[in-house]
Amino acid sequence: MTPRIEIDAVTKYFGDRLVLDGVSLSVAAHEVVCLIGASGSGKSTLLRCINRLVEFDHGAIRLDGVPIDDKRFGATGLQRRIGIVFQSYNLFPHMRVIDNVTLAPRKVHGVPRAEAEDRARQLLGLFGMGDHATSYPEQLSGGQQQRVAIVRSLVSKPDVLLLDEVTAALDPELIGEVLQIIRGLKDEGMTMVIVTHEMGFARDCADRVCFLEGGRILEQGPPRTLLSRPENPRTRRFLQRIIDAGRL
Amino acid sequence: MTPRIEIDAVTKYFGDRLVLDGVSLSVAAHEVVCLIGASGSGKSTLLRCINRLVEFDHGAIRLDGVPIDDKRFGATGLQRRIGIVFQSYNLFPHMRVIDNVTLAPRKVHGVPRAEAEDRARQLLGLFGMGDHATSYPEQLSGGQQQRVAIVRSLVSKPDVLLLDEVTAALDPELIGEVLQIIRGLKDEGMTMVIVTHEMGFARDCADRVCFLEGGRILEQGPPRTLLSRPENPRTRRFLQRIIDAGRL
Amino acid sequence: PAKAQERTPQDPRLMTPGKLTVGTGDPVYPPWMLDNDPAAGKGFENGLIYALAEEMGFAREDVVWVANTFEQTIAPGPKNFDFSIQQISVTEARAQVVTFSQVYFQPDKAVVALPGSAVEGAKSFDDLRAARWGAVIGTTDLTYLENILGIEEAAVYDDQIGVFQAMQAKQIDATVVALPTALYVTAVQVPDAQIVALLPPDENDRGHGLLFQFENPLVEWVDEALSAVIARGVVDELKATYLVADPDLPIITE
Amino acid sequence: MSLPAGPGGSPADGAAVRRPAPPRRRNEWRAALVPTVISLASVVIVFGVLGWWISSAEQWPRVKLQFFNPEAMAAAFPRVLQGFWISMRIWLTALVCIALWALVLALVRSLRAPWFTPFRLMVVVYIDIFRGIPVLLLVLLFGFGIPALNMPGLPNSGLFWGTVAMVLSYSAYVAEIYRSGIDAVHEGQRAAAKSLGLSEWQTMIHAILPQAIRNVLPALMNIVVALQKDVALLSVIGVRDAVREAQIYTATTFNYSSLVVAAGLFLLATIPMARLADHVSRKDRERRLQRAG
Amino acid sequence: MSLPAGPGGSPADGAAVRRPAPPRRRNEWRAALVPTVISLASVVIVFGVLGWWISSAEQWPRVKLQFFNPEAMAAAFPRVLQGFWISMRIWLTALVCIALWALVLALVRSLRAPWFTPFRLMVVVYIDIFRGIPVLLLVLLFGFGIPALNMPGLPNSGLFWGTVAMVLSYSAYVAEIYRSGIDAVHEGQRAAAKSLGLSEWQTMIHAILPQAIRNVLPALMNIVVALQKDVALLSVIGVRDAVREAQIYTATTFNYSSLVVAAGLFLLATIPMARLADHVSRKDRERRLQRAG
Ligand SMILES: Nc1ncnc2c1ncn2[C@@H]1O[C@H](COP(=O)(O)OP(=O)(O)OP(=O)(O)O)[C@@H](O)[C@H]1O
Ligand SMILES: Nc1ncnc2c1ncn2[C@@H]1O[C@H](COP(=O)(O)OP(=O)(O)OP(=O)(O)O)[C@@H](O)[C@H]1O
Ligand SMILES: [Mg+2]
Ligand SMILES: [Mg+2]
Repeated sequence: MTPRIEIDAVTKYFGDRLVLDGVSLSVAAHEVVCLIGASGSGKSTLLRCINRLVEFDHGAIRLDGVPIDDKRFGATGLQRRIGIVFQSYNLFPHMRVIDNVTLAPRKVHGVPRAEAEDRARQLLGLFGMGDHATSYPEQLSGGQQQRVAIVRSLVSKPDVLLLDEVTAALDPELIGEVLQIIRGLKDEGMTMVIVTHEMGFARDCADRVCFLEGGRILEQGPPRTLLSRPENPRTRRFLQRIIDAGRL
Repeated sequence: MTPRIEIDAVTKYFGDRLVLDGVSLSVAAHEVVCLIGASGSGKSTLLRCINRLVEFDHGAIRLDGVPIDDKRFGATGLQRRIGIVFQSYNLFPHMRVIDNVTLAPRKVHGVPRAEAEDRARQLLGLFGMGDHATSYPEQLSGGQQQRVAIVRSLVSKPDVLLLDEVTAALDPELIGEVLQIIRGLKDEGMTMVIVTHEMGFARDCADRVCFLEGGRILEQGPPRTLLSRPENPRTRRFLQRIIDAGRL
Repeated sequence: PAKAQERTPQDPRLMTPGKLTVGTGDPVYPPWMLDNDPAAGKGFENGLIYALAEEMGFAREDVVWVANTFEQTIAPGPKNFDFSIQQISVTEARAQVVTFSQVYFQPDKAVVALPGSAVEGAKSFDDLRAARWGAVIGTTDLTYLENILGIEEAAVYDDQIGVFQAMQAKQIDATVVALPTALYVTAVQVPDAQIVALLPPDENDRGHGLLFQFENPLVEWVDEALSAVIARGVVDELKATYLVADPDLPIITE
Repeated sequence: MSLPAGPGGSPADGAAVRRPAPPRRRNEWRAALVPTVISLASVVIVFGVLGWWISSAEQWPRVKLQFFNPEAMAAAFPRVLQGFWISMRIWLTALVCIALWALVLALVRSLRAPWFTPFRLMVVVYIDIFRGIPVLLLVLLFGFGIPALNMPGLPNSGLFWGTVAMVLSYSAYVAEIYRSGIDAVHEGQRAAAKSLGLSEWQTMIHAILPQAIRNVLPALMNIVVALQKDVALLSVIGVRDAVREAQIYTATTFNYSSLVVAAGLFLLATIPMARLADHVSRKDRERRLQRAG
Repeated sequence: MSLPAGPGGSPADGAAVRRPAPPRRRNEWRAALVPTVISLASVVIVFGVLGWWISSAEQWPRVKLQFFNPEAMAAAFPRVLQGFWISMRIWLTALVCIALWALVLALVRSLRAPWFTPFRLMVVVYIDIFRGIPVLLLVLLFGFGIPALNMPGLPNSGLFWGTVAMVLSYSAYVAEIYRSGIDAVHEGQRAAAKSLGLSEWQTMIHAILPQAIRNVLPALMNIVVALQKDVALLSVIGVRDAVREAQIYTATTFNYSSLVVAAGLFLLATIPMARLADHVSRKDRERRLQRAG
């Protein structure tokens, strides 16, 4: 079976700086992969390569065997099938929650407004945000905003969800709330690539954890193995520092 | 002995919203007090009342027995004796690190530039930032920026340091780095009031932990007691949620 | 047939055959035209035009007036008048972009100032040079100040009101204007001001002419009619009616 | 006494004992009263003295007569009002055209695809030139030059071409303002829109521009107000707007009061708009501070 | 195949086996080449056709004669240049005064203490009025009105008072721009400065303003460029700036080429400045992106 996502020796430079150095990774359908690593190791860049927010220089990324820059995806097919949620939510502050969520269906996929809003309200309700459809993002707490961002990326029914440190800006209580939601998505069989610093969550939730450093995947494996008995000394050092900080 | 800081039934409204509801707390010299509590419980507001960033409506706050709005402090005496570090660093982006650090000594306390820079470089060196004196804040990582912010508040040799979620915007590795620095300050006998979500740190470092909710201190005590066997059911619920989020 | 109608009121080369379309300023000033109303026929210039129209065979009501700014009058391209009358002086440079009729009037220049000014009692050009001067843009007054009196730093205003405001604000001492304008201003608009002296004409200033679009073929016809009108003494008559000066004014010549 | 006080000791706010909170301190107003009175008084005194000083000048009646003459104002009013309607019509037309054309310029300058590089350059040159050339010259060049060419198919009206010149010139300014607004929108907003599948164009329209325009509302208001008065530049090509009508009156009567009337009309039109813009900004800011739940 | 690949399986990037990374892909330039050529060509064609069309108009020589006549330009140049120096002197003086006075206005409008409430209100009124009144009227009122009062101790130079009028008017615009820049500085910066013991005044000077001004650089550049040309408004009170000298030439010869000369001089002064401002903004932005260590 072809993997859902196949990353094949992807290299990326920013200017003269090598940020991704021949990364290869394949993610099966319904699999949840967590990317961990120090700041600047290229986690976000890798994630952004997958949905073409960033264009890479060498290598290939395939979705269900089709290169992501293939004409078959058309202008918006890839974005419809791969959703992304950012650390800083990036909701549109000048739009109400419901408009944030229905923007892509209405403008990109041509769904009529009524239909788009129905589906949006249904999803918002599912995530406990039914009452806030007409609020502006700035009137919501961090956790609420992050839930809206997740709904926004789910409303087009993507096959794959990319999550980039979605809990980093939240306080511990809100973190719990958002992680719970991601667990729910996993249970429903969503394929996910998650950049996270929450090792506890990675341990509970991931099928596989990859440790990045200097733009390369230094080590990967099932969370129990990698987080408890890392083989690579650098992985070990990284995890030690996380433990020192009181996480894990 | 008079406590270093004495907060006496302080009440604060924002508009019609009661944010601090008769908070009383005294902090002895060389004591480290951690404030914990949910978002919106008034932790930051309490901290900001102490150095008069926020004016409260009722009650009194005394530093070494002298009310903080006493004329004896003059225009800048209070700020010289109480330093504060913010969650978002709030360094001045248009100034180099060294200028950020020496701004207050030079402009407020009238220290000559050479002298101020000497002391600043010494402190920066102590915190491992000696090489970055002439960088701009935007060129530094979060942990480095936070260290500069701490140096900036220490350069005037305050008696009390207020820290408001200084690690919230950092990734776990950087968190460890900053917490290490705060431990160092504690060892040197600095009096500190710390708002934090890092329960592990609170447990290791605090002499006392206070749990705030709805603008009131619901429970306080030594960390081992309060964090392990909270008496108040609300404290228990709060801690449970933190544990669920994978912290503590 | 078109050729046959030339030099008649039905001349096809006119803006509107059957009408004589005459451009003028917006607003118009006495004594050139009184009451800001060219069609009333009171004033030197509109008086002249009605005499000219009659000479060319137009009825009085066939004269159509169009108001234009100075810029519109001198702009390139098609004009909205057959010719314009607006105290426009004929010069060599201007004749490269518009066409002029023959000169119909050559005004004298007058020095105007408020009482007690620096030019009072001046006897020579040297006395005049010591004063501060101002003039209006688009007139030959400024050229006169520079070329005849040798004033380097004259202030230049948009219109006469600016000149007199500056005088009242003590920013300039005096101005040079065409005598007819001077007469009117001192009589009506700024009664405080007075004509201090008369000045000799500038040989290079050929005097006022009618302004046509460049190479407008009507010029010949109009010139002929204008000669006839001047020969009839109409201009002298109009001068006597509207443009008389006090004969006792001192004249400074050098 | 470095031992911490236990939970039972010292004035801890027990959860069981619940006193009502003292009411909000309401004397903020009273605290502000004294300074308000003092500063208002100082304002009154300063202006009073100034007014007394000016009006006691020997020449004041004459200046007053020439600038603030009620009779002259009344006499000039009908014509100035008539010109004012023309000003307003040109102003509104030009505003719409400027808003759109400047948008095109700003967008071209902000687009990132390599296809647009030379067009970006052209826009930079356009802005430099049209901003640098005096509007007066542009109005003359377009208002007289183009009709003079007598090109078949082009309109011949000086008013039309003069307005075009105003639009071209002002658009250069407004494009720069738009651009600074667009640059200030956070990069994450672009990424979010792109990740939703919006085209670069849709991203601009739906995500970036609405935020950009709010960012630069005060600068845009400046332009709106300035344009209203700069319509007067069209008077060189014969448009009789409010200022021109006032100047005609001034030139005939040697009285500037008509210009004061024109100024009054302009103020009537711009002040409500300025207040509206302030109101929008303030509401925007307030929404940003107020958080639900 | 839902089982994850183990660390040893699949193409994992082992730490031991280290291949050199392929070099950076350098064909970005080549990818942009085709569109660049095409769009440059289209630009050339568009302008070529336009130029050909205009210059083939029957009347083009006449328009050219009156607007782009090299002889007239050469003849007008010395006087226009002389006027240009005057323009520049007034411009620079006014710029400095405007920058300072607008700052005072913006600061008063931004200060928070209750003491300032009535002064804040006064500034709002000031801005509404001075922005709303045509500069022309202000220049006349100040340039002629005040000297005509003949007050002892006050200068009676029209140039002086005209410049004052320009400064008062432009400051209203610039104050609004400053204010929008000040409002955009993050609240945390204020808190940080205050917590360091800086007074409200020092906070403004050292912490807020430097950031505020960077925020609004493009809008400020607009004003700088516009002011240079608006110095020409002083010509109504008799100042012979570049535009006025050009107009004098135009009025005597009926040739507009002198205005084109003036425009050229203005462009020479403003374009380098605009490029400088762009450069500053860009460096600012780049610093923000580039991070050390
Ligand atoms: N747009 C860009 N231009 C230039 N360099 C960039 C850009 N985006 C990222 N980089 C650089 O690429 C490297 C990898 O960045 P990336 O954001 O992928 O790291 P990360 O692993 O997500 O780190 P973090 O945990 O801090 O988010 C960093 O050194 C960063 O400075
Ligand atoms: N300047 C302000 N104006 C109005 N309300 C405010 C202001 N600052 C804070 N508040 C409100 O006061 C309450 C307490 O805020 P505070 O920042 O002290 O909470 P906190 O405990 O620090 O929360 P967090 O963990 O989110 O920082 C909140 O409801 C907040 O919305
Ligand atoms: Mg990242
Ligand atoms: Mg807080």
